[in-house]
Amino acid sequence: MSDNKIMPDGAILDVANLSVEFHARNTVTKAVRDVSWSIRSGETLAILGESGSGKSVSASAVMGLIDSPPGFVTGGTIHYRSRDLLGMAAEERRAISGKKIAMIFQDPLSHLNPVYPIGWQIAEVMRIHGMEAGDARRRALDLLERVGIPNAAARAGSYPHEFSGGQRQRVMIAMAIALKPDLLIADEPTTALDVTVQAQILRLLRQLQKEESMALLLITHDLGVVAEIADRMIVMKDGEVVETGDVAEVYRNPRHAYTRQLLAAVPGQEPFRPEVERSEVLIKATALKKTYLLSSNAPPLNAMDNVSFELRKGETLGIVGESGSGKTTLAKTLLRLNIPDSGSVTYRGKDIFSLKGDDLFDYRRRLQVVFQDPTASLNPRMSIFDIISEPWAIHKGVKPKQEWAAAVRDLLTQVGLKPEHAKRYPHQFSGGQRQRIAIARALALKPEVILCDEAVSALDVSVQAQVIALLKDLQEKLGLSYIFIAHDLPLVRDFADRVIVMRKGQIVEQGFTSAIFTAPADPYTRELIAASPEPDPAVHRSRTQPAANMEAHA
Amino acid sequence: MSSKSGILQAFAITIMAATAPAAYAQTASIKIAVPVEPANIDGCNTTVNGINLIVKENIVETLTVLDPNDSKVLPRLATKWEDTGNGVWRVTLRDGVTFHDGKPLNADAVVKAVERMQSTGVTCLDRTKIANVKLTAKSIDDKTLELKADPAQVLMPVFLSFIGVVGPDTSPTQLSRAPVGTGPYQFVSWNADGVQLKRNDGYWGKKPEVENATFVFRGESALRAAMVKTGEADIAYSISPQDADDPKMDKAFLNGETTRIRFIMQPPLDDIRIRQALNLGFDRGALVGTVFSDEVVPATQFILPKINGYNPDLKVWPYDPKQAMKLVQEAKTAGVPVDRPIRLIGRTNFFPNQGEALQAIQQMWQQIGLNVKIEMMESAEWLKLVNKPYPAERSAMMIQEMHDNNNGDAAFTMYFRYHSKGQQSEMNNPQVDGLIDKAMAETGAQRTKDFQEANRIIATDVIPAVPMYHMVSQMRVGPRVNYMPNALSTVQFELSDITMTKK
Amino acid sequence: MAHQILSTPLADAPMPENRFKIILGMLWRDKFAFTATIILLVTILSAILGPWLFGDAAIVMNLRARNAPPFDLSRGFAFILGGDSLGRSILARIALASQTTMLIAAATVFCSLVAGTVLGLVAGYRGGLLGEAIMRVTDIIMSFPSLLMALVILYVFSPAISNVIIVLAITRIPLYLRTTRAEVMEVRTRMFVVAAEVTGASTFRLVFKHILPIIAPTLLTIMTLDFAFVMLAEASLSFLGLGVQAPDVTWGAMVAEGRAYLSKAWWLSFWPGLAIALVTMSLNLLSNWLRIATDPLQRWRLEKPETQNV
Amino acid sequence: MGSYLSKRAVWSGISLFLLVVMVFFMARLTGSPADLYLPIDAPNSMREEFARLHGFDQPVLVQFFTFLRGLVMLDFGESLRQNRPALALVLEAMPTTLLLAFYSIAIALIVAVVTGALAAWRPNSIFDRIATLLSLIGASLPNFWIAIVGVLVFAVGLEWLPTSGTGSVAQWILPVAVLAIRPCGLIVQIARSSMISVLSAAYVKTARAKGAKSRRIIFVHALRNAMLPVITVAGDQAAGIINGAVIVETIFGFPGIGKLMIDSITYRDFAVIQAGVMVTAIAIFMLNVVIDIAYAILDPRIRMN
Repeated sequence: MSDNKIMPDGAILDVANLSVEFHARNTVTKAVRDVSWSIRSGETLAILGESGSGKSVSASAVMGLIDSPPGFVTGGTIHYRSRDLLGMAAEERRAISGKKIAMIFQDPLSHLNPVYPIGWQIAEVMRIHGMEAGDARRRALDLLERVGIPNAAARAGSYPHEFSGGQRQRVMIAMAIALKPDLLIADEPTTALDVTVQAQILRLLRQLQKEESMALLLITHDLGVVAEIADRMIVMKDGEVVETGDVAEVYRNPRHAYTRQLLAAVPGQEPFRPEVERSEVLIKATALKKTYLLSSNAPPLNAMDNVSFELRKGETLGIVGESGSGKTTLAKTLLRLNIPDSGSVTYRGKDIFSLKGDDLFDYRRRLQVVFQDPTASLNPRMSIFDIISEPWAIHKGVKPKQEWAAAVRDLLTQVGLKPEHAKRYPHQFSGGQRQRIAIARALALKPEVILCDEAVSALDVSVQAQVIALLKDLQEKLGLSYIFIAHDLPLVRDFADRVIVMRKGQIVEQGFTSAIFTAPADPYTRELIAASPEPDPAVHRSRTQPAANMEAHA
Repeated sequence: MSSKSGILQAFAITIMAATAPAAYAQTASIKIAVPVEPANIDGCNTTVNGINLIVKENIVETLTVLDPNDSKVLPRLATKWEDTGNGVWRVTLRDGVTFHDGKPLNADAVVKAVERMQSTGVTCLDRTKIANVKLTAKSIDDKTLELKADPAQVLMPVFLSFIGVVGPDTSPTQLSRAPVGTGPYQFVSWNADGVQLKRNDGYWGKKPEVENATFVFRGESALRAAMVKTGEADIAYSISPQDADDPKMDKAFLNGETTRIRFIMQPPLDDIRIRQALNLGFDRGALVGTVFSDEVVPATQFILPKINGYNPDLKVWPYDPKQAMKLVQEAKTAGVPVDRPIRLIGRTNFFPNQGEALQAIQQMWQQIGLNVKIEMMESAEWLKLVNKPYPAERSAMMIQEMHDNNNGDAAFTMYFRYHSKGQQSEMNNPQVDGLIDKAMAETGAQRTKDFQEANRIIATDVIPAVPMYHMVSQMRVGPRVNYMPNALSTVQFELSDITMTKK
Repeated sequence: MAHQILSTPLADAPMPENRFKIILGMLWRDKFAFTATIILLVTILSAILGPWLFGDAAIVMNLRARNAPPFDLSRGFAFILGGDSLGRSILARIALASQTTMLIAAATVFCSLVAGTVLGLVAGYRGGLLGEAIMRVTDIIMSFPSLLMALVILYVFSPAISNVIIVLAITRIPLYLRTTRAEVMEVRTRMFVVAAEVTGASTFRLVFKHILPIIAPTLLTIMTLDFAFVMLAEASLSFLGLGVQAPDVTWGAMVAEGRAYLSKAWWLSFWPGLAIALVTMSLNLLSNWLRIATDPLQRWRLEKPETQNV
Repeated sequence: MGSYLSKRAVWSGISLFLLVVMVFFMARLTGSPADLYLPIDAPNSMREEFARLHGFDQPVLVQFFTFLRGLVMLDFGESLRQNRPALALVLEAMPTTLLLAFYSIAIALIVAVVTGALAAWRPNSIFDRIATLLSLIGASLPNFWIAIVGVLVFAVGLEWLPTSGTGSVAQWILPVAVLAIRPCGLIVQIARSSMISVLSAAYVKTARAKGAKSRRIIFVHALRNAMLPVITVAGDQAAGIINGAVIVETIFGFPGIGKLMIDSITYRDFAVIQAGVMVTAIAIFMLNVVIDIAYAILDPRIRMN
């Protein structure tokens, strides 16, 4: 009987020859193919892979979260402490979920129920598994304190939207460890978080794991995260395991070509761009200031405070900062979606806020934008042709209608897509491809400046590298200037000529990239650089100390 | 016992109480379902539909009443009346009558009631019946008074049946919702459960059987019928023919209403051949027992046979579509614009199955070659068409009308409808005018003869309308009570006439 | 593009020459929508051909066939559903009434949809004082007794079907207006709208090209449910004499007339009631289908399976 | 909250005023009450006298200012038909209607939300199909039809319930059921589609990962999130009932606002129409405030704004 399966040495969970398929009416996607791995008590195992590699599907299979239909486990077994998880009754499975095996997710905001207080949500997991309400409530407070939510008693009654991203993930963790599970599955737990917060969360996970001697299964696309926390790692690609082994070993000595490719694509490894003084000023921002009044009894929020900079023709200006640093407000201001309280922005000497009629139309044409989320920024009901040709429909006279088809084909080729893709709709593309489409749309009007607002943040590393390469290529060919807004420092390091570091609405430092990264003047810049995960485990271990310090005053 | 089960029990008891019609079986209490809740139940509105059923002769009595069968004037609160000349009538009141509030009925009380009815401080609708007459009441002694009509009225005894004697303390400026009278029943309450009356044990006359009566108001005929069927009510008024499916309970009676379709004499209706054709082309028999109850009677004139002045010699128009078509053809040849559309105006919620009747009639008329279009109107709009002053320009129209004359004399119909000065008259016939004027001042056989002659001229020479039917009402009477509706049951519903079935 | 999994099918297949065929195929694959379409087609056909098919059967009265029971073929096929209170064929009258019914319902829904959507777009997109004012006007419409409105319109204009449409349309505006406004306020903050805005798209373009298509499915669903409501509301207007006038007839009016005979001849109001319910359901099912068929993300559900290796 | 309410009150006040003014003038376009109030054979002299007595002989603007003067004192004048203060009549009728609306919407909500939620749990299952079918039928049946069939079946046929009246609990069952059917059908539809989208939300996955049972996931986690559109529709339907459950009130003999209004409109009892519109509008405005508060209670994110 499978229930008496002999587990591999010390393993608490064993996945053997697992295959999972998703059935749509037209297609069958083999998301996971013949995958085997196991995890021992107290161990941290990382599953590394990019979108579509099947890394999350195997975790969902362990938790029994695959919706069936359309998903089907078509082969293999999953054993938890010699009990077959796939074969057991739903009731039995539920007794394990949340109690013995718990899970935390990416994007804690959407994974926490928005309408219940977090204290209630933490207590719920204990109540489901039979704990008395009062006990559960008291323990929830303990847990909140444990995961580092200050003033837990008061905050337990607050709702998820009232917390910051990092705090929400702490709440998720509190929920997951409430019943001291044997195994904690963390699915991209830090992906949407700021670097400094990411460092804290990872530290917390490591610490809890040690104290509770849980096994931690970490699912991520980020090599830096793996290096920072994992003991062993599995690399997945297209539903299959391509590499497995000790983390340090894999980094030092990748066997599979894909692993090597991944390692090579990690940003932050290229030489700095040369320091070139460019003279032609395109955009000049002077003393921008913007405050928001959130409510009558809270102090006003300084979204931009005395922000001044210049963008010169042909350069890439990196703007770096964490959430709340004001970089989004700045982007909106440049796009004229926001009017600043004071200060000015000029484009080729003309004040953009007093532009009217044709001049404004012209500015709209010269400055194009690529947003962070390519899914959201493409109208789901328009075909790629309609999306890319829309700027011409708006700016009539730029291109006669009969040339549109050819021009769309050219642009698609230019951004590395196929001309026949024009007929498709956005959902039929991968994230990277969608971002290419967004870039093609931005290029349609032959702009001078493209504002990239976190344009590659949501993409896989290898795709990031490709998109950056594309942007660089276009810059060379077309003489474009970029304003490159990002929270990911290594990316900026590779791509930007000059960098602006922002914090709480203010510019704390700006200068050439090499100068900022090699000799940061401001302590905040230093913290940022230090918190950024380092994909080399060796380098990482040497840096552990400063990251720990940061948490104290974060 | 926990409070929860207590509530449940209370709930169960309420349901049982509500579902058990036997709850009031022990006392002689009855419930009457009528279609419309009245606006008030004032004793000076005894001629108004809906109010009369509750008030008239139950709570508030009139000085005289009419015999339902032959419209003869009978004494009620007045025992004697005589014409003393010059329009003055001397009325003697019944002895030993007291109002529900204990006040005695005397001449002063009647004078007060007459004055209240005539005052402009409160709109008493009974005044409509004697609208152009000024009544002055003067008390002679405790039980005698003089009523002076200006101009003099030969129908004064009938007028006395319009005068509801309300209690002397009744407000002179407010219509009453809690009337005080001398009748066999006194008002108890009026609320969401309807209007409740109880037997007046100090009544001067015969003690009625029914002790308590409740009037409830339900707009839907099917529902009223169902209420009697389930025992929730004992009598239901105005059951439409299709709901009157139980011969044991349902009783049809001529209700005094007569229907007709009035002509607006514009081309082509100004041509008598067309008017004849419309009468000949209407198969009156077809609607009897189908759209209408089989008790309705095809009419020859606008008043019922029991009314003084009814001409019994007139014949119902035969159904002769061939002749009708011939007449239309003749008119057409003579240049009458017979193709011109003629509007057939109906009024919504007039009487049951009216819409169907009009559609059937319209089709009959289409078949004789006339272009008739139905238009249903809301009452206010309809009223604008039927009353003078008429709009300056009128197209050819036929207007559905219904009229009740329950007052025994043709005068209440003739002047208003047929005299050239009548408010709803389309006629301008000097001969008819003369006969009406003459008859109005006459009494006895001559009066009858003149009215009959006027009706003959109207029906045969002028043809101002298509007479339809003398209508019937259907009443459903439950097994607990005995009640036989009479010709006045829709205007004067005496609870005293009801007896309880003996077990 | 070294590695990417497109789990959705590629629409690279050559564009089939016949669009109609594709749509038909997509309909065929949703059996409910297919049935619904047939019912609606029959309704439309009967609206067009009914008078011709049944001749005078809908108008000619035959008091002997008064309330003739259904499923009795002795009077001919036209009386399969029975006869009404004037002995006319109910089947023929339903066919005749489908014309007026559809006209009133479609025109009402269309007018209130257009007016409500436009005002809702303004209120949601412009906001501010104008938006607030528009919302307060809807409050007024919602609290205004519709019967009084019907009377006023009847008195101001002469009686006509258009009056019925005006009255009903005005009372239905707030529904579309409120929905549109709420949706617009959400959709206008979406990234692709912002993207078009910063490219210089005019307000007109933003609204009609980007915002409206996104909220259209919601409006479509409301529309289909409202269709039924309008048919019923028209019935209560007829009941008060403010609706359509004979010889015009609607299903609602037929139900209203037939209600007097419910205890004796249920079929008088049952069949037209069934017609209303069937059309409502069909529209609802079809709108569900349409919602899927017009959504590029969902459309595959209705497309021809290429590989069926399940 | 306070500023929200006061802003709301100001706007509502303006709307109310406009509404009453509109009703005032529009009602006067629909003919004279004298014609309708007096019997058909009333002579013109009596009609004129009636108009004089009630001030209808005055120019409309004069009537309007008289009306405004009264309005300030909350005096809507007297009902022509009943000779009683119009406002008192309306306030007497209002509770019945409000109770009818409350019971029927509450019942519709409970039944429909549970049905809709269960239907959404397994879309296209047999249960879902049947629920959808029934709800669509419910949404497309005329009130008066259901009412009469209900009486014929439950009162006459089965003798389970009384036909009509207002006195006892049993007498409320049929009218409330009749009024609840259409909202119920609509809410099933709305609740179902709202639940389907909520059930695919990420936090539902979290709940499953916690080991929660299906029932808990549906009724604790998903339902509250799916309630906003449901509340909107329920509110709309409640407003509809407050604004005129005419047919049900007339058939079952409920002395509510719908019946009062239709009678007043038929008889052009202007004072009652005006008072009725004012009071129902206030009730509807207050209902909207209640809905907004319900939003805020259901969804803490809305409380911020």
